Amino acid sequence: MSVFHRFANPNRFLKLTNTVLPWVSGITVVSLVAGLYMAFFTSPPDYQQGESVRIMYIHVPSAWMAMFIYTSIAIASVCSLIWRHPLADLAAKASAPIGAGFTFLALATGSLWGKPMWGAWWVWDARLTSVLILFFLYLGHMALMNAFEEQERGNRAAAILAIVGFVNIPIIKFSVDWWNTLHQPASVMRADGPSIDPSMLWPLLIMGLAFKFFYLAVLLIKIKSELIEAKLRKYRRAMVDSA
Amino acid sequence: MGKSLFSGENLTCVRGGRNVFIGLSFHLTESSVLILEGPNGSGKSSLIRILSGLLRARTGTLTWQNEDATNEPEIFQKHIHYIGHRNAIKPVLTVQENLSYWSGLDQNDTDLDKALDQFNMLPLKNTPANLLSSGQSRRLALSRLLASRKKLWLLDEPSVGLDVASVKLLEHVIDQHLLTGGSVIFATHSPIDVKAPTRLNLREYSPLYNNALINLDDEEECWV
Amino acid sequence: MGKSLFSGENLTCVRGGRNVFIGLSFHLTESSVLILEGPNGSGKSSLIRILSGLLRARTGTLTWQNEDATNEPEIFQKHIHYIGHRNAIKPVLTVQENLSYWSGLDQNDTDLDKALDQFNMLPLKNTPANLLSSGQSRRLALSRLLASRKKLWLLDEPSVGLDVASVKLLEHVIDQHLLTGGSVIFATHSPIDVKAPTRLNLREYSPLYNNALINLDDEEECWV
Amino acid sequence: MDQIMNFFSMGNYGAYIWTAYILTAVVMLSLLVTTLQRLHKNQAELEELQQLMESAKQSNNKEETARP
Amino acid sequence: MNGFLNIVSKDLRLALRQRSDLTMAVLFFILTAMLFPFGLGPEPNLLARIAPGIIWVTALLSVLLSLERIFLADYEDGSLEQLVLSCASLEIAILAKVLAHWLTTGLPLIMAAPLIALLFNMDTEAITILLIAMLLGTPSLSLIGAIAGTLTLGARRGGVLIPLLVLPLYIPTLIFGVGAIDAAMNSLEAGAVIANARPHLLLLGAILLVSLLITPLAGAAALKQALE
Amino acid sequence: MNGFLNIVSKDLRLALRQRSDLTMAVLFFILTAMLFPFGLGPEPNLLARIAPGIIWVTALLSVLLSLERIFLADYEDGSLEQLVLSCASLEIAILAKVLAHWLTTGLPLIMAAPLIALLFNMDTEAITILLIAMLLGTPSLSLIGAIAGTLTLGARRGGVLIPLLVLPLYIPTLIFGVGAIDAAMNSLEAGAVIANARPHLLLLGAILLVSLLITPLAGAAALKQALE
Ligand code: HEM
Ligand SMILES: Nc1ncnc2c1ncn2[C@@H]1O[C@H](COP(=O)(O)OP(=O)(O)OP(=O)(O)O)[C@@H](O)[C@H]1O
Ligand SMILES: Nc1ncnc2c1ncn2[C@@H]1O[C@H](COP(=O)(O)OP(=O)(O)OP(=O)(O)O)[C@@H](O)[C@H]1O
Ligand SMILES: [Mg+2]
Ligand SMILES: [Mg+2]
Repeated sequence: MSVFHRFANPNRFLKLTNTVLPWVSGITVVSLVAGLYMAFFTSPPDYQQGESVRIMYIHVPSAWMAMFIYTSIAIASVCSLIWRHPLADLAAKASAPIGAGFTFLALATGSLWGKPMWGAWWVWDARLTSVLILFFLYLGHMALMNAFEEQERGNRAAAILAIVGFVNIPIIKFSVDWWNTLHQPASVMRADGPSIDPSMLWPLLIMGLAFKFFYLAVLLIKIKSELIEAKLRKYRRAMVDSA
Repeated sequence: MGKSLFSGENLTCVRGGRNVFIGLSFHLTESSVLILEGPNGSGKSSLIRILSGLLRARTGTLTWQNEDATNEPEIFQKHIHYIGHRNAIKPVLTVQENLSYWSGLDQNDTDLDKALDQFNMLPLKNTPANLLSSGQSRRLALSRLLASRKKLWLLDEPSVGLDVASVKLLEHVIDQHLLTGGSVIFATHSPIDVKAPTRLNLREYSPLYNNALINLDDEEECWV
Repeated sequence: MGKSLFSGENLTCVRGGRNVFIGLSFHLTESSVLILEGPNGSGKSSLIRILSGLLRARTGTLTWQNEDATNEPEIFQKHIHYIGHRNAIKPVLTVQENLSYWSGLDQNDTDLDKALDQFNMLPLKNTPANLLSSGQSRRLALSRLLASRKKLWLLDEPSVGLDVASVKLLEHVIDQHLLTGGSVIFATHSPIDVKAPTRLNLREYSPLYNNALINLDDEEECWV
Repeated sequence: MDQIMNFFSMGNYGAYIWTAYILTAVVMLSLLVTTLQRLHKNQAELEELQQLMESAKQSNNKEETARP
Repeated sequence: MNGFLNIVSKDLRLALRQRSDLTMAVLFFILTAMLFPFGLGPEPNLLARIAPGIIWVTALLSVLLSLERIFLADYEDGSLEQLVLSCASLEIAILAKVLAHWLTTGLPLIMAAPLIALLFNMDTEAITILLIAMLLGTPSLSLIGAIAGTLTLGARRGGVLIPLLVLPLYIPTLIFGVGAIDAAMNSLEAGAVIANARPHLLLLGAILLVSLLITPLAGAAALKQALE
Repeated sequence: MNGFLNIVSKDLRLALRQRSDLTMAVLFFILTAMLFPFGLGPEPNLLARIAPGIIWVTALLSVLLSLERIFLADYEDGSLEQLVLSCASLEIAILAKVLAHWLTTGLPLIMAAPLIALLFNMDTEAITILLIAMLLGTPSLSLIGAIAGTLTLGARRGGVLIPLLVLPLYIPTLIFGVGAIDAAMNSLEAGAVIANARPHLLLLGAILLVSLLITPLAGAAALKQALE
């Protein structure tokens, strides 16, 4: 609660953003370059999948982000509904398009990987299906948020939807365990530690880090932009009122 | 003055990102009437919705019978009856069915007939509601007040569409309610004649009409 | 008295299988006002709908500028502007768009601004219509009168929800319309102050209030 | 030269791999670029509006001082 | 409890008065299901093979189209405000409205389903399982749909949003609903029919329980904010 | 002619303004089409076999749901009276409104169809024929639907009646639309694809011509009596 209210003031939040943003951007760029270099030059081809395994270094981080961002939105939504803190609404609103983008990437890169591996662009198995549902949930969330004349109502409605839709996340995560599917079971995020060779694990983790910081950077910029827009709206209203 | 029933301190209402009113206070004692006045858009309907618990005030406190009810509108919600601009009438049901549904009374309860009679609606008892004229619909909505027996009535422009005789009926019904210990808050633009009303003009609390309030919100933190 | 504009002889209206009014006649000259009065359910709204051509009278004749228009409502329909109980406002459009959509004028036409200004709605020009208070919506509906330039205005309780200042604006607008040769028929329960109105009380034509009429329809063939 | 060709063909998976990477780049870049564009637009508008309000205030003040 | 029955009976009476509310979903269900034989050709085996899918998808769409009805009319004429103010518990009120919706939409669909199933050459055992699955599944459709119905109240074009919000959430019901019947149809011995379908039916029941829990909470929150 | 373009452009502008009008049909189309794989199971061969039928039925339903829009809003807000009074020829006006409807409903459907076809594993030649068939068929859907749209104006619950009136009339379009693609998919030699599909396409064209003739006449008559 108190941590929350430390940033309750938009000006203080803007100041914080301005100091943090260069660092976040820096980490993004460095880890992205390092990750890409390792993905293409130091990691070996897979003994089964050959060179095509290099798609993994973007597919898996994208899929992680798709779920991570949705989870963040759900958490922000809970905060928004309980404490009615505007920062939570702004974060949810700014996150949704980024999450939708990564979900799309997970789907697209998955398809591009599936064609050579499984011989089909798309199969209707549980993992793929639940990710597709996630994509629609993102779209529904964005549409609902913008469907009202009053932004506040849109925020609240979208928050409720985000929380209801959260049931999908465990389904995505555990679909590979609950149903037998074509898709790989988890090999990194497992209870008993990763079962993947370090030469492939490291680039994967570094790319994951890069994607997370990319999200953070874009998120901060978006929130900043929204804050300025709020200020603009207020000024305009004041001008109309006083006229 | 009687016992305090319902009061608000320093209420501020924000709708659609705009301050509707700022720093409004009111006080209602038992068995009394509060009339809300003010030009269009000054926030009468908004205040009534806040008092019904449907809308939350941005700041300020509400007190019901000396109990703080700012964050628990349920405390007073069960003691009020709200009638807004819309009549909540189902066109396919008859007048009687419409009334019995919302009052929770049985169809054959004689109280229903009494309530209808007070607003001179008894002859229309079995008419489907889609055949009612605008004034008749309003009278049907008003007769719910009598069937529901709540302590505080919140009425938003109750006399809209009523002819002169029906306004008289309304005034009589309000006076009766006061005699039995009830209270009433209503907003209106046309005169409704009741005993010893307190009046609250919302003009002075509305930034739309009171320029002194416009700059007040400049310093406030703005998020949305 | 001026030239005859619109008149009706012996009009009878049946709605929902009931006689609403029987044997009603009226006469409207150019540049004049006819005020319809009468208690709830006496048929003011029904008469106005007949005069707008939306509803047909069961019997009787309508004459527009000495031309029989009983069976061809198109004759007068293009000269009238009707505003009923409902404001016919599209909530997704802004105030300005709502006005231009109905009046057929271009968005940027200065006439729109003038019309809005006459009802003091100019500051709300770009507000989405679902954020309007009840009186503001009514004023938006009324400002269509000015944007559409029709000869005869048919208004059903135009002052509902208007504050005192806005009723003044409405009176001014009606007076202006009379000066430019227009005419107005309106129904109302609350006083609206206009120059030299003719009044028609529907009470005496309504079987609901005038017992002498009740037996009249007994003899008639009833089919419905 | 051969090495470069080899690198790009990626053991015959080149088409899939490069499409995937290019698609990722496009999506991430467009997310970034649209956000930045919006930010710059808003910043510019804010500055403009603030200047406008400043000048309005100043002219107001002048009027007030001129009046008495 | 009294309030609950009161709401249910009033909604039922309303639906009976405007008869078309009742017939609309069933009519749409039957007509749409009959399109498929025209679109796919009259091979009996193919039709029987895809019948469960077609019936479920069509039922889903029929429910979808009636969702707007649950709360919108009440919202527009002001009844919803009265409901919120007069009810002891908003959650109970929502459950009552959903029950009324199911009785006027889901139940007629279930009664029409055997007819369609026969047209598609489904055998009796499969039809039994179909009915059980629909009995378990259609209430979830009404429940989940009610959330979307409350969330879109007052939205610029609520009707368009509802399919986008609701269809993704309907997919699990669809999958297990069809799964139960497919399992029944694929079991060779007569005795194994129920055994094979059981896991799917249990999952349908689980979905029903979860939505019974979530809908009142989410719906109440959504209704409150819609009336602000 | 000027009046024609005027009406078309005004309707298009309104649709663009309320963007959801435009997206509604396509969105419904895509979402509904995706339901079938969930309902029918993931066998690629089966999906490819029934894809034409599914795509056509779904397109039909999407058009159906947007039919009420063509005239109802205009009827309720009085613009229809203006239209009738101001137009030289009511028949032309109706054609203009139908064209606007097709541009905002049928055309987006055609653009979305290849995506769905790919998800269903249809091959490229079949997709080409699908597109040609839809180009010929969807205008007929709009035209025939417009008649139902005018006939149900002023009916107490027009929305319910429309499916009942329209679906039977849509069946020929559905049959030949699917027939064209099935013929293309079953032709063994590459060159025979078009030749096989041709009779079906010609019949689709004939339906289009007939409805182009009938709709303005029937629609104008229905409109006049609706406004009485
Ligand atoms: C459109 C198709 C696909 C989708 C939607 C998809 C989705 C996902 C998701 C959501 C994850 C994250 C799982 C987690 O963190 O637990 C994931 C991980 C993974 N995917 Fe895919 N995938 C697709 C296709 C493929 C294909 C074709 C392959 C390879 C043949 C593949 C290989 C992997 C691998 C190796 C992981 C990492 C698993 C782990 O280490 O936890 N995916 N995918
Ligand atoms: N649903 C809403 N959402 C956002 N703003 C609203 C809403 N309803 C009203 N407002 C705004 O709140 C202000 C006050 O409205 P309100 O309805 O309380 O006024 P009122 O005093 O009742 O006016 P009237 O006399 O016209 O009924 C208006 O300026 C209006 O623009
Ligand atoms: N749509 C309708 N169908 C059938 N009967 C109707 C309809 N609308 C009104 N009536 C009946 O016609 C009678 C006259 O109604 P009308 O609305 O004309 O009265 P009014 O004089 O305008 O009353 P108010 O002052 O309440 O507006 C009423 O008794 C009513 O029952
Ligand atoms: Mg009000
Ligand atoms: Mg009236």
